[in-house]
Amino acid sequence: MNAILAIIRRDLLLAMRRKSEVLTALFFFIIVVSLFPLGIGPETALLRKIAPGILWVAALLATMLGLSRLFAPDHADGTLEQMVLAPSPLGLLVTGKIIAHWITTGLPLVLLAPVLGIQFDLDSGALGVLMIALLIGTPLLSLIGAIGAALTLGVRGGGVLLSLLVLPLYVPALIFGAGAVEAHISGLGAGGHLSLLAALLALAVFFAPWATTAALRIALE
Amino acid sequence: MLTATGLSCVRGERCLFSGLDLAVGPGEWLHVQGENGAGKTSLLRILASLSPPAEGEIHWKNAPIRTLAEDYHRDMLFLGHHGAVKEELTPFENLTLAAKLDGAPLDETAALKALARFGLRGREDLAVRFLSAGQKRRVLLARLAVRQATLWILDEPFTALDVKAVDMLSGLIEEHVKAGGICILTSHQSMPLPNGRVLKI
Amino acid sequence: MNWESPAAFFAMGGYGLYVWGSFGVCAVLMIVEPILASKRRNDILRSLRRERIAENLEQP
Amino acid sequence: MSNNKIIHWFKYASPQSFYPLAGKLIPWFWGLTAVFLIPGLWITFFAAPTDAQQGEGYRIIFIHVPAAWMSMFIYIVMAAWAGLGLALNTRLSGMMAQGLAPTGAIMAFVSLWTGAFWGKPMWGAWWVWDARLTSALILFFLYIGFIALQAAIDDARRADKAGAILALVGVVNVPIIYFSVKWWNTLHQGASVSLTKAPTMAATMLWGMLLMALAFWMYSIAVALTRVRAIILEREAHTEWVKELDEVKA
Repeated sequence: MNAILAIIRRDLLLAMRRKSEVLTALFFFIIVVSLFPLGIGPETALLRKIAPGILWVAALLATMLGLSRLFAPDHADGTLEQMVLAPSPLGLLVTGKIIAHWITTGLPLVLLAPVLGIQFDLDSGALGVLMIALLIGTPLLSLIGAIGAALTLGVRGGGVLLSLLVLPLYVPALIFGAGAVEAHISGLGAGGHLSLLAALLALAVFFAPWATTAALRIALE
Repeated sequence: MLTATGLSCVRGERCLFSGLDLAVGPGEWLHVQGENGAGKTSLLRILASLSPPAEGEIHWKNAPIRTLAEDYHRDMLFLGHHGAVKEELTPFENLTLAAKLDGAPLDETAALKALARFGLRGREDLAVRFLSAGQKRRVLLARLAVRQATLWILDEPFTALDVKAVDMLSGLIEEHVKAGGICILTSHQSMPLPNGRVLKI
Repeated sequence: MNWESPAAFFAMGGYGLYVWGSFGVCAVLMIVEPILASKRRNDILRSLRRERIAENLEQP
Repeated sequence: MSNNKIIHWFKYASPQSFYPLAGKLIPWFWGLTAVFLIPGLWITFFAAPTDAQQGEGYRIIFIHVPAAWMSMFIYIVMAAWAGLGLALNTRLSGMMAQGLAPTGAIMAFVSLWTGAFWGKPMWGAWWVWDARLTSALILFFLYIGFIALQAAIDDARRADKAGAILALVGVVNVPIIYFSVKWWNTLHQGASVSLTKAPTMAATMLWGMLLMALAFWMYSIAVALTRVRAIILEREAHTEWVKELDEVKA
């Protein structure tokens, strides 16, 4: 447990020291979302309908941006070797890194989303559902993304390959996440979608650190 | 006591070495020598359990390291080509965070003392990126001094060190070995340390 | 037998484009794939043979 | 007795003994492909009657459905080989997974292509966001990802292991993706006509589909074995046994 906290603290400290990386992903999210009304037109009924999908796709892409940097710096400076050789299980340390990644990329998206939702004329109920869906969904994105980041570590053309591997796996998160908001807007209730999203998160919490750990060991061999 | 029997290592299609045996006991140190590409680094990474050998088995205190896993990691300290030093963090942060990961938190005075010992006094709070290559390596040496591990596996520890730091490091290794520790290292320089055994691959 | 004439067979009751478009692409892929797979093996065999000849040349 | 069998199996798990075995098996699988394909095609085009609703266009499903089945089945087999390779560290498993992937990708592509060519006359659109079509598309992406990852890693053993993890992650995800797309589809009231719910599957049709599926299956084995033989040679190029092969000496 101490090891997890140490890793989280270290990664947050590092994120503070290179703020520009975190802010870039955040502004990317803001800009992509703001571009859609310009391309589609200001008709509020249409915007309200497409808002959940656009916010979620933008969140997927913003998460992808920082993903290739999840393990790469640690790999380059030898920290990853020390993590593998640490006396605590690698799975725990990896979980710590994933949590830190979520705090620096996922959590800001959750907090920003309602502000951007207002641009699309979503009402307060829908904004609340959007926030809850992102709160459950963005950790899922970080967990699945970590597997891809570990698999493409130090590989030729890793960044592009990473999106090819990870984006198809993001489909269920996208469907249930955006679906929750849509269901709420159309009056069906978001409960079903949210609980399925939570079930996926529970599955990923068990499975993803294991797969990531195995992939990291292979990358270091 | 670290023993290895019948180790072989394959990289790509090439077999780097095979049938390699070694045994290093407490109070001993081993100098691994060989030409470039002979597999010195590969051997050390295998001994550190970072990569599995193609054949053979490694035992630490009579138990195979495969099964020991974290227990082995606790007794062992590995320094690779890359220093595992974060450029954005200060020497002090690097040292204390590494100690926390090693499961042996360091109090402030001990950390500052270790840094001062390696001539980093006054640079504790400067990001490592502003330090020279030699000073970066000294941050590593400070880690070596505070980490409680019986077995040291050091890959080219003398690289980029000035004469003074080389003396400090050899002193550190000598101290460690005298206290019953084990050290396995590679180096291009002839070692300024007495009583070492040499393994040529 | 369903078909009165070869022309009727190829017309597929007006669905000719779709039926032959499907079967055609499927057939092409299934003919090309084994050819490529055995070409891959022949290529490596050829380079192995060349290596062998080169080795034998060195000896005398 | 049973002990003997185990030894026997492990013997064939080495590339050296599998290479000639595969060479002997390939012609047999091509033969079986022909045995199933010829009556299958005969039923497809001649024995199966014209469908009352879909006319002659429904004959596409005789290749569409087997291709879709094979694309899913091959992915599962690939993941099984991958898991075996991770667990037992056998060299052949990774080669098998690598040999199967392109065939699986082609099957997924054929099922997408024929799906589109069936959909155009039946639904009036080349592409419909139907649950099956969408998950077939994602399965195709997963195959491409697997092939791209293996191609990007130079070290063959690392490529095998990384591919194995990806295949295992994929095989867990395929059903999740399928059900999520299905759920999404019903929510949006998408296409209600299903490709396989062809009206009243007559016995001849079932036979035709079965024969075609068997033909596709045998074809996949034959091609994958051919590719595995090439992969074995590429990876073991500098071993003694490869140098002693008749093909190399000739």
